[in-house]
Amino acid sequence: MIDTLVVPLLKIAVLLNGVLISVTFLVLMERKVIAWAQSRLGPMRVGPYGILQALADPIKLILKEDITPARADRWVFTLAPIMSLVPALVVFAVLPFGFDDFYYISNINVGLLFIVAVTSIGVYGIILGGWASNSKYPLLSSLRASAQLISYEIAVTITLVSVILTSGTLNLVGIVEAQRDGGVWFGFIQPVAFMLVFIGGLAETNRVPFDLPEAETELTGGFHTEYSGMRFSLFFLAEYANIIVISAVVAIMFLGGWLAPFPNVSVFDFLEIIPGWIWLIGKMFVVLYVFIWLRATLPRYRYDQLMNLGWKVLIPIALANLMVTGIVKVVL
Amino acid sequence: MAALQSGVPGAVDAVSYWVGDWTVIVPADRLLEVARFLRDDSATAFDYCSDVTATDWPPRAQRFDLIYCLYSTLLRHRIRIKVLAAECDPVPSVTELWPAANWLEREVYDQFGVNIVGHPDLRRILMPDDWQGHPQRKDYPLEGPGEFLMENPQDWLRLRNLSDESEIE
Amino acid sequence: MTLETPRAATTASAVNSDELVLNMGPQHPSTHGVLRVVLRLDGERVVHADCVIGYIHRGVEKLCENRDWTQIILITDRMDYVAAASSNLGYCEAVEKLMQVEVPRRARYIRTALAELQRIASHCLWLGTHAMDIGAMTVLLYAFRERELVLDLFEEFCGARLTYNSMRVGGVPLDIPSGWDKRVLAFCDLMEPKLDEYEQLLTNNRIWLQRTRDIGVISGEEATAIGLCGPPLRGSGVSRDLRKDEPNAAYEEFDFEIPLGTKGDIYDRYLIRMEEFKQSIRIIRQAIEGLPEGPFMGKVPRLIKPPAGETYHAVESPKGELGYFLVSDGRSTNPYRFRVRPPSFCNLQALSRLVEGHLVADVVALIGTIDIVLGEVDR
Amino acid sequence: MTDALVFYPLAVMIVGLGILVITARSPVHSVLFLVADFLLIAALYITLNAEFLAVIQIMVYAGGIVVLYLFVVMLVNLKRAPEQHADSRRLGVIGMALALVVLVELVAIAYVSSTRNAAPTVARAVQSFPAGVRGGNTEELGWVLYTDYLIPFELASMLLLVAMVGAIVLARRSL
Repeated sequence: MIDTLVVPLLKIAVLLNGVLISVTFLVLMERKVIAWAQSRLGPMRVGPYGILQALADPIKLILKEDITPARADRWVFTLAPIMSLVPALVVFAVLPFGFDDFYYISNINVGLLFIVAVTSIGVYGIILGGWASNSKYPLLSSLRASAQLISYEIAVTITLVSVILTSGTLNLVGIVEAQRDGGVWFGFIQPVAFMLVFIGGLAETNRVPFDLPEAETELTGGFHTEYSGMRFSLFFLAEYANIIVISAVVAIMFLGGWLAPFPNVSVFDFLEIIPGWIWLIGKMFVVLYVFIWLRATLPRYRYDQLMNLGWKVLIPIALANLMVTGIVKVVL
Repeated sequence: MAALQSGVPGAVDAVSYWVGDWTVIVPADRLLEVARFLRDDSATAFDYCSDVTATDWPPRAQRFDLIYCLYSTLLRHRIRIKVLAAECDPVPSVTELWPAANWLEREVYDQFGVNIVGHPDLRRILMPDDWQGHPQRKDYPLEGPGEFLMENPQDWLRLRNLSDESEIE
Repeated sequence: MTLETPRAATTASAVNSDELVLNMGPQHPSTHGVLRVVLRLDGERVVHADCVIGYIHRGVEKLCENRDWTQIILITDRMDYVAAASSNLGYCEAVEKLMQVEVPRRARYIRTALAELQRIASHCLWLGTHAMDIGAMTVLLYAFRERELVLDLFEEFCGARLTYNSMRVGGVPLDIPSGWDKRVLAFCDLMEPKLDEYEQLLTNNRIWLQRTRDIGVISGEEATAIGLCGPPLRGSGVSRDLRKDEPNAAYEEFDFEIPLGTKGDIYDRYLIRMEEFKQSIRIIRQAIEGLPEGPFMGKVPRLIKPPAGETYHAVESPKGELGYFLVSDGRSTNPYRFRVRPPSFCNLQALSRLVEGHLVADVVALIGTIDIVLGEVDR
Repeated sequence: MTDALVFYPLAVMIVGLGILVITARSPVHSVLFLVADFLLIAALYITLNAEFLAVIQIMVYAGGIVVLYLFVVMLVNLKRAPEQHADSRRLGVIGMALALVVLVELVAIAYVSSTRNAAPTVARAVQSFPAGVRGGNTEELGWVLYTDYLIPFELASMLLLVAMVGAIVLARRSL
């Protein structure tokens, strides 16, 4: 009873809170990093160096008035943010933080596919949010967003298949095991796939340079233009939770997950003193930092250019990569 | 330069030169002819219309001066054409010669109420579409015509001849 | 793109249903104020665009006809409020032309330096917002950082940071503060490496190139006909800069170049403005280093009352040809007619021609490339 | 016993949602019910230890195809009142007839398969791999798909390819 019910529930509680809190601090981190990139200070007022800004923001959002536009479809309007947040959080159920039973909630055999499948449900939140607002800018942006997500999902999924070929399993723990046994991170074996998944991840989380759905300067705010208060913050949470998911997937699949660097060089064995989950979180931080860094640097793609990139560049490369991987696999 | 263009169309009422600016006065019905000549002739080549504006002289019968400031990007010289017009006199639009005149003529129409004919899209530009009067006329008070309050939304609808909200986009 | 056959058009209309009418603005983050563009969209492609302006029409022309000649300088500040000194310059010179007043050389040099500093400030604002519209956020803050320095220089010269009232008919109201010239030169030295910084972020950035190349192309003849002026006209390869063509202030004494574009797309206009930064710095250096001694104010009567007559005088503001058409009746102390030829207004006219066939995202980029200030468009 | 406890509520909800799909007034709501329905069917697959199938169900149907439905429904003008069918009664009769045909077919299949024990390979595949073993039934499914059922699999993919080409030709007649 305790093993099957209480422990998983506790884990879920800890993880959920961890995710939500880290989202608020991720926002703070983003603001700070971008501020430094732009030679300013970022938030400084709340708490020392603005650290408590991470708490002030959610409080502000919760206390704000929650407005439903007069001609919106009430039910769908309320459902949309929930539909976008829930899949983002469900994914954490299968994300492992270590080999041990203790480090994951559930270790299912098709973990990777599960992540792809569940994140694909998140599109609904965006489409419905845009549609239910009954407003033109959100509708345009939700169409953009869903087309973008579906296109890049194809590229990412095909790329993931080539990684699966390398690892021989869909199980996330198994993928890290394969990297341990092979003695090298998949990022080095599959550099093309690494880049593809990274770019696809940027696009799937609507990050610069692919932030078209919420291109503020074009569409005034994107699919959540009409949202405010708590419902808006659900979208917000979902977006940042998705970013964390992508960074975790990239870290697990290509950067060796919770393995210490250089698992095959005995000189670096001392690195394993640091627990694995800290390594994983560290790697996720690096990925997140690159995400933010890009945001401070790059302009935005145009919609047709984005689609061209997805369909005419990324998907062919992903297919070619898959073929090469298959051939290498057969030859060896 | 001024002699040249007066020699060809023979439609110029007067020519003046003051503080370095050339001005020709042309009757309204010959405006297009003169303007086309000025644009196309290689010795004048006024391919750029920098400004179209007007001046209001209320006591005069032909109360408006319409002023067309032209420029040549090839020969780098300027000229002003002036057309005198009374309140209802039709003045041809030069938009077909210089598309640049489109908004400028709209502004003249908006601010002075000059009767410009042949303009492709003659609407008010700076003032709201339902504005009464033409603010740049000298008989228009600086403080405006005075506003009337519309407390009831129905007044607003009636003003625009709309029957109910559904007609508003 | 290929032309659609009628048959395809009918099938498409069955699926596509109607065109979408989208109101961009007057409350929109990238219409730079209260511009409203009514777009008719087919999907994301713009079929037709109509600009609706006048939201901050304040009747500047009418107002000026009821103020005396000196008070108007203040009002010109408030038209193109990011390039107030250029507006001052154009107006003062127009009145001087009307009165046939000789302006001392020192005043003309100071005016030139101010106008060019103003060009740098205005272009900084343009660069930042233009890049921001296309999504490059950091450039905005970098450009504003430098603009701040220009504003500091202006503050030191005339006490104001935005609406300067920095010139008078006949000269400038005050001589330069001591040490100001050195600080201007120091600013020039500082600005040059900063320009490289901007260019590193944008000029060869592939996304930036994709977003700006071949967008909003307009040929030289068409640009002339439609009345474009300033950098957008030069971007189409038409050599027209009033600083060279009809030199005012002290421009004929300085050595500088007019950059020209070849294709007439957003990228060309971007490169031209980036080059104008450098040319402005060059002019400021010459003006400050060669600043002649002498009076800074010409002989002007206390009560300004030009003789009866009319004139049109234009200067090259950062946005383009800023012209003043003034009529004096010779009797009152007010101008009988005060007319501004606002460059933003005339450039904005070309917007609907530029955006047709492009995507919604390009509309934003094109508004940015025209560089409008609604205070000047609406007056 | 526990199987039944999970199965029956799921089955009831699936059927209930199915009814809501066709009775909902707004097409968008219908699509939403359809998504929920697909998710529950995926849950049903999980109770059958077919994790791979469940995930594919979510990915392909809920995440892919229904999104396209939603697109179509959103883009077609919804404000127009639903058109009255000219002869709804005749359509109803045709519908009933079709439903009957399908029902008969299903019953026949169920009868034949229970007597003749068809598809032995799939049954073997499911039985040979107890749930919870690393690799699960994914490997076995792939194995069966690419050996015993290779020709149907290839035929199906050819069909999809043809459909895709056809769709592109229809959409861009001007190519």
